[in-house]
Amino acid sequence: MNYELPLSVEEVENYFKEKLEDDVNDFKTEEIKKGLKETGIELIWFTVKRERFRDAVKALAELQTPHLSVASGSDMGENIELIYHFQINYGYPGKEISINMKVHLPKEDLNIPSITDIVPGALTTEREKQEFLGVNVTNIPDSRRLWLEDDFPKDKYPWRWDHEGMEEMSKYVHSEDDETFDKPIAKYPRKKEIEKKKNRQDTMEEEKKKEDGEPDE
Amino acid sequence: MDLSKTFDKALWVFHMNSGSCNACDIEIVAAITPRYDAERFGIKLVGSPRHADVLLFTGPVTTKMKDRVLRVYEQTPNPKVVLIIGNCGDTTGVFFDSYAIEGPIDTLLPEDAHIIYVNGCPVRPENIINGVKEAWIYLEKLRGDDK
Amino acid sequence: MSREKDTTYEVPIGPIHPALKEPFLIKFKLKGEEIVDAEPFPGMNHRGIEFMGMHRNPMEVIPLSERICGICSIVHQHMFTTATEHALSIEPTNRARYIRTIMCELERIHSHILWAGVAAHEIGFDTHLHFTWKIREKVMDLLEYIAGNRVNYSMWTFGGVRRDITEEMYPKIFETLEYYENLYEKLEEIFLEDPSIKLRTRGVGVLTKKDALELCGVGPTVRASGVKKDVRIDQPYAAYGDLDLDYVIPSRYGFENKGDVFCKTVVRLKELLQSVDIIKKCVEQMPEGEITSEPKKAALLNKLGKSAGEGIGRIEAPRGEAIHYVRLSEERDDVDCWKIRASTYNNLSTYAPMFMGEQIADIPLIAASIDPCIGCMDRAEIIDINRGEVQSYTKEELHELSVKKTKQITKGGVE
Amino acid sequence: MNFVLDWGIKFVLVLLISLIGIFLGLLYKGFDRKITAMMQSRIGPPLRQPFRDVKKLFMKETIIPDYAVPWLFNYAPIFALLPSLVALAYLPLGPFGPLMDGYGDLILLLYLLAIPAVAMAIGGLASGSPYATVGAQRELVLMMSYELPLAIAAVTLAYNYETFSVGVISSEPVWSTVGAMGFVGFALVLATLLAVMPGELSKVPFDQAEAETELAGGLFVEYSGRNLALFYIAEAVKMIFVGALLIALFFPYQLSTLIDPWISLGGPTIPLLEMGLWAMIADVAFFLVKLLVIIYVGVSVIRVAFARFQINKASYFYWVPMTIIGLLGTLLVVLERTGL
Amino acid sequence: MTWDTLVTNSPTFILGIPLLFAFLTALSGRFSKKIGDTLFFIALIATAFFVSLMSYEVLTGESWFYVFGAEQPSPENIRSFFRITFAADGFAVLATITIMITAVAAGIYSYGFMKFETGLNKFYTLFLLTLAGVNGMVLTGDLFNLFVWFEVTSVASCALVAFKNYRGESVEAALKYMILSTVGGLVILFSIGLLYGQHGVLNYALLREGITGSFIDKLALGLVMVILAMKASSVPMHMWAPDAYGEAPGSVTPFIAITSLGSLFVLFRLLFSVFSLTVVSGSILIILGTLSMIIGVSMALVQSDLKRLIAYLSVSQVGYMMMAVGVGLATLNTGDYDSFGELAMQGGLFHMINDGVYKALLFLSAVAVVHVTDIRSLNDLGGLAHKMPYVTFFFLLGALSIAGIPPLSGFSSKLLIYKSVYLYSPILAIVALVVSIITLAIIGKAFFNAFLGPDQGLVKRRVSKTMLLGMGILTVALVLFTLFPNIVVTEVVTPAIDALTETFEGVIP
Amino acid sequence: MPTQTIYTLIKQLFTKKATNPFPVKYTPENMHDAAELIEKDELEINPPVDVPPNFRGKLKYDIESCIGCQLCVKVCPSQALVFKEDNTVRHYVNRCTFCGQCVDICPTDSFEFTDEFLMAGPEKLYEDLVLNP
Ligand code: SF4
Ligand code: SF4
Ligand code: SF4
Ligand code: SF4
Ligand code: SF4
Ligand code: SF4
Ligand code: SF4
Ligand code: SF4
Repeated sequence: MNYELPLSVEEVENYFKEKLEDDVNDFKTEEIKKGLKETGIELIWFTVKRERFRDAVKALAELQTPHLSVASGSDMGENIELIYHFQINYGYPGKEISINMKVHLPKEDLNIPSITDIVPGALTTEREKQEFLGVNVTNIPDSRRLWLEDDFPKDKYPWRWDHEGMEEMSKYVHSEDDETFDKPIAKYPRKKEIEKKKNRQDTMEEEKKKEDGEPDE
Repeated sequence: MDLSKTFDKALWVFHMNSGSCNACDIEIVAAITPRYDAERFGIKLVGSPRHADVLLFTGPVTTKMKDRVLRVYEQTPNPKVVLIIGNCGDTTGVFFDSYAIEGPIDTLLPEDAHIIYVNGCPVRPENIINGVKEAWIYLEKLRGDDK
Repeated sequence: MSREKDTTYEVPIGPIHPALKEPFLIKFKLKGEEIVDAEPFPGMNHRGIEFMGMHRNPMEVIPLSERICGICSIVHQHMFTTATEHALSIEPTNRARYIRTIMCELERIHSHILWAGVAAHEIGFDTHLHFTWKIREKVMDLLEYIAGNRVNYSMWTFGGVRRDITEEMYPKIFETLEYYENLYEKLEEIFLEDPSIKLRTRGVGVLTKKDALELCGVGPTVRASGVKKDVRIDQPYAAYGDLDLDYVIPSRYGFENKGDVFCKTVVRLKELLQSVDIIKKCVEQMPEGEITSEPKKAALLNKLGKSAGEGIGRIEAPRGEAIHYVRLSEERDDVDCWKIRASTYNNLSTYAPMFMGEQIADIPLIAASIDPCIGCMDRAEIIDINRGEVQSYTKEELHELSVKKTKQITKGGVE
Repeated sequence: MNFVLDWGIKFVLVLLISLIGIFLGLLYKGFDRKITAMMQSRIGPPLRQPFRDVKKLFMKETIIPDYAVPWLFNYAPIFALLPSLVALAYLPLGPFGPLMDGYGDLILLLYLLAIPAVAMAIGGLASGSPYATVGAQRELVLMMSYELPLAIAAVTLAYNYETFSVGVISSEPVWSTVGAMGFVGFALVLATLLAVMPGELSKVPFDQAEAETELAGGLFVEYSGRNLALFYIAEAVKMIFVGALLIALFFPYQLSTLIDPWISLGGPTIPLLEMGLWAMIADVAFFLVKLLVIIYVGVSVIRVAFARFQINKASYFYWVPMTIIGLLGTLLVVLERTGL
Repeated sequence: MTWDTLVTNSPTFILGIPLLFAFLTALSGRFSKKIGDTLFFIALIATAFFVSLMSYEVLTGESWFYVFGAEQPSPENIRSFFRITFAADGFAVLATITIMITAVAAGIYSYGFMKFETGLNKFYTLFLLTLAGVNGMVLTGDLFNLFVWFEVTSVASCALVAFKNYRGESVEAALKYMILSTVGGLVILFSIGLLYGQHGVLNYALLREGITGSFIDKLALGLVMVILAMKASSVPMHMWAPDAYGEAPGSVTPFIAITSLGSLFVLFRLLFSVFSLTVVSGSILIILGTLSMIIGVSMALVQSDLKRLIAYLSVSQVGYMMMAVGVGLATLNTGDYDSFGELAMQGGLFHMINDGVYKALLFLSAVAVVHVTDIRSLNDLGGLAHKMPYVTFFFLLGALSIAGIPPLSGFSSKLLIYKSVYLYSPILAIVALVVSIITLAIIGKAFFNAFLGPDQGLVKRRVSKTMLLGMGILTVALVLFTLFPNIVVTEVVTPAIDALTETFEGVIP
Repeated sequence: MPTQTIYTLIKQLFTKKATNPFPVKYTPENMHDAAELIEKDELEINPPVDVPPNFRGKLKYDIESCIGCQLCVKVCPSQALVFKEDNTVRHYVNRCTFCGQCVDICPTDSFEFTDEFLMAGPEKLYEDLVLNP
């Protein structure tokens, strides 16, 4: 089939099914209508097998320079789900489609190939996934820490739910309150401008009320 | 510390964001622009802590900024006053339970630091000027000028 | 003189630097006055907001999300609420959509004016900083009038907004819009015609269209290079679908799509005008009705704790596309997964091609040209797409590079 | 003995002039800040703000950074200030002729103008900060740049009067020594000098060396307290110096002589100075007004109406357009003098 | 031997003592190092003594001619006499003083500097030979004699350049220098031949009478001028200088500079005393001088080697002198001479003596830097001020002086130049002013690179006391010139000018 | 030449300034004296720029009407509200984000915004900053 921009949701779905056959599944398309004119926006979600993930991105890159918004990731219990949020059809008013590719990584084997060679802008988000989820991005050109400081514990990942220890690491600055609460110190001599201002406003309001009181009609 | 009267009337200010949400920071900039014009009190934003008399700290101090906050404090010549702008600098405010927060700022600074807290989230530019005014009063008290 | 020195030396700009209002570190390698290499280390500001959000309930997250960044605090609120609405299939009312649009555009006005002022300040033109910020106060007043505070508006809630824009507010809105329409000419005169500004902005910090596309840049930064990307048009949210908008790119106004700072200025100024139009239209078309579809807060709180789903909020912030991904689960009251992606996150990688070969004097201006907001950023890499490889340095290499002339930086320098 | 007495008196007078110079410098700096603020639609600081700033800076701790070379770091501010103060003694100030005359004058003044820049550069370099280093390099580059048009202007004037003595040059306004062509020539020379003025004083658009947004204060990043105050004063005095120099070279008019045909300002004659009291007061006031105008035109307005140039463009500005204008002026003057 | 005899014969001693001791130190190598050192210092001090003796006599009394060989020439036998004439006049005094200050400083400095080198006695010999040669060049009043001294200087200084002959670059530089010098000597010999053939005399005074400005005269003059200008490292024949300066053993670098200065002295003497206005106009000198100034300074702009940088700066300083003296020459015998020509001459010659001092100071402190760190490139240096405060101070003083910062001596002489040449042509003054400022910037930058910044631990050894003393002597001289420029100008420079413009008038020595 | 700019600037020199001279135009000699004078109403101060009618300033807490339902505590993003054993809440002004979620959710409208926003002082916790301590 010949795919020409702008694609429709069905075309996108077909395109991926054609290219990757059984390795993509769980297609879910959404259309959300917004505003008075009920203009719809379209999203498409699907899962791709990790082994074919790069092929999927490559396939996407054949259509249009892919715009990778971000990759989000979450701990789903037994596996970790990465969602790559791509956009396609940008530049065509109202036609843009969000393509959300999900990849599931089992907790025992958290490897995912890097796509920085296809989408140079993906590096930031890949590095981020490494440090926050403990995912290992293979062939990543730069695997340094991105956000966390260098001496952040190596085995702690803030976005994982199966980890002990993040709770201790995060300070609970406000928590000591009820028991250890000291009386606040004596009132610091404040100046009068606030009251003054209040008075001024009150008088203004009164005036206004007076004005309002006189019915217009 | 030698705090003559002139000191409060020529305050040079160094602004440092240690992880705030920028709202207070833009309000600080707003305070020097025409509507509020802090320069009429001799307040001047300077580019180096070495020139500063007043440090405006905002933000709950992220882990990565902690050392720099302290360094800036040390680099500033005495006498100096710290103005903590915004609730997130004062108590860490809305960012109270993160692994990446070291604050609040006043717990990091030495005991004898002169700190004025300016509350608000964000603080209005007038409140920043008000904070400077409080700093004056504070300094006058320190000197014993308040009778 | 200095140009003849053939060794390069390193100057770190930031994280505390007058040109950057937020903590943000870029290390520059210089040859004389010329930049031969730049590596940004953003993210001094990492507060772990996503982590905090994942430990609070959605209602608590709304004010938190607005404090990701206070420059245009509506953006993250908007995205978080729309993402959650998407996840739970809550429909905001149409009136709320219009109010949201108005607020977004008001914020765009304030943000672009702010940017213009900062850019002028970076090139040492404080007069225009004062001028632009003076006129910015007008929209700040209006925002305060509508939302009750100058920054951090707290307007959003699930299913709508929390404050209405009523008839009696219209005069003030129209007055403000008129004020900007009248001043627009003057702004254009200052920023597009003043010779000394032109001298500083023309041909500086060029981003080619190819680079812009490959590096996934967003917002005015890439529109100045002629890339047509604008979520408001591509994938309309709020009430944007009802307004016929067109991409603001320089070639539409008879300029070349060069991608330099000048073009970025053009784009931002023209967007300012576009925003004024949008607000006018919105106010005129605003439908009657409730401002929120979920007026009962306590019930809503209950509902949020019990439902599950995932959703995306994606909007065009003043600095470009930004996106939130939210997942809620039934077991936990708190947000299950929250991913924030602000505009600067993507735009930072466009620094590399923009900085190469420019002068120190242009650093602040170019840095400001993407209108960086560092709140959610930590570090980015310089990607040299000409060579197709990522220029990254190990710590050792970096250290070695800075042994000589930069010993002072590690300790004595004012950072 | 006479010699000693003579020099003693001169020394006291130089001291006096220095004090007056510092006072005026700070006052005019206050004026500059105030008027700048007003042009930006702000209220601005009170006129006395610079005095407060200086007083405060003197009170502050003076930090010497670890990487600095202490003696150079500490002496640089003094050497930035002294030349400007000394230079004032070589300039006619209002009704008073130059205190010291006949020591090379204009050339000496040019050098005295250059020394503060060098002292600042050395001080900046001695502080060991990378920002200061870049700043100092820029200062040197800038100095090399504006010195060319400056030299052209000075030599043209000297050529016209056949002397470098400022005393002689200021005794007769240039405009009346030449015909139409020379007049135009000198107008061009004046234009170059006005363009050099902000460069000399490191004001926008030529404040690259201390560009706050680029270099966090550049040369002065590491300076604090007393040293910074000295630099601050030096800058202020330099402003007076450059202003007074321009007045001496191009507008040495005295109010009393200007209005003499109509009103004669007599008043009791002051011994030693041999001039009428009222005339002197009028002339001093007139001088201050001229200074005000020069600073307003040459510093304040330019400062608010321009953006900072990039350093290479600033160099270009001085080396090419300004040099050409200056040389054109010289050419016209030479043509007129040689009678062609 | 009475005092008078000593005085009258002082030129002989000035030349003879170094020659004799050169021989002695060479011999002393067989015995002990101590003896060599002692002899060397005796020679230096004795020579200095006689220089001061001669200077005192000339400046307070009369100049005289010291003649070897036939006592009283008469117009008839003049052509056949074998005579060597030395002119002990104001100009010679100026030149020898300049040379001696540097020589003494460099000698003392070398003692500390070369302590650990082998074959020090050879070094002493060469040093003394060069000293004798240069002094001979400036004292002589006879062309052939000039050639002899020229050759002595060349050979000795070539050997000095190659002294550290275990270094390849030294030998290469020495070779270049050697070739140039030899060719130079031959060319001088050739032009001497030309002149002798024409006029049958070589004595300056007699030559001057004979010279008519024929083509041959002009050719001879041109050739001599070219060679001397080359030795003086004027543009466009300045290429050799940076190499030689860069490669010579540290302590003699200023001495090589002094041979250049010596050549310049000789050049001026020849131009004024022999050829005078009959053949040459000052404009050539002015043009060469201006070019030297500009090219020297712009080449210095791109140097990263400290010594080469100073070498190029010295090229541009030579330009000042040539320009100023050129203006003097150009206006000689016209009304302008009185109005500004003489002033220009004063400036030019005063600048020479100043230049001799501050250049030596700069070279010596630069050498000290290289000696201490083993680093020559400015890019690698830094932070020396922390460990070497004295050297920093000396360098700064020299630097400010070369840049002509008031009130240092460099300013006084440059001031005289500015104040005069603008009347000749305003452009010259502008160029001079601007070059001066650029010099300031360059030297300021060099100063920063080498001395300022954080301490980088580059200092490997200490600067010995004698080295400091050597620099100290120069500093004292510099300070004296700074404090009493008027005295120097009236007492030393003016007689020199008088000697240049008036001597040999009607006298046949 | 940026003549237009210069013209505007010179015009602004003479037009009314945009500055709101809060609290006084220039620094007074002694703040304390000035403050006292203000208190005695002998010195006029310039009020801040007017706040809009429903400005979100410092909160006002009506302890009487509170029923202790804790809904506000649940929605407070910064834990500025702490539930006390006596069935009331303590409010820390210096933690508050002034988001107003508590105002919205409170079934009895015990919380209310005031338009006070001038809060600064040298102590971290003084009475003004804690409601119902
Ligand atoms: S106090 Fe509030 S508004 Fe201010 S920086 Fe902190 S979070 Fe932002
Ligand atoms: S676009 Fe930038 S400034 Fe605006 S809210 Fe987002 S992060 Fe903040
Ligand atoms: S108890 Fe249930 S019904 Fe009542 S307000 Fe709360 S959520 Fe709503
Ligand atoms: S990028 Fe900056 S401005 Fe934008 S949301 Fe993040 S912090 Fe705020
Ligand atoms: S970078 Fe992301 S995780 Fe870090 S504070 Fe910002 S939003 Fe939160
Ligand atoms: S509204 Fe009534 S039922 Fe609901 S929490 Fe409050 S007191 Fe309880
Ligand atoms: S306004 Fe917001 S932050 Fe403040 S107490 Fe209420 S809910 Fe908490
Ligand atoms: S929601 Fe209202 S009634 Fe309930 S605890 Fe809070 S303040 Fe009291």
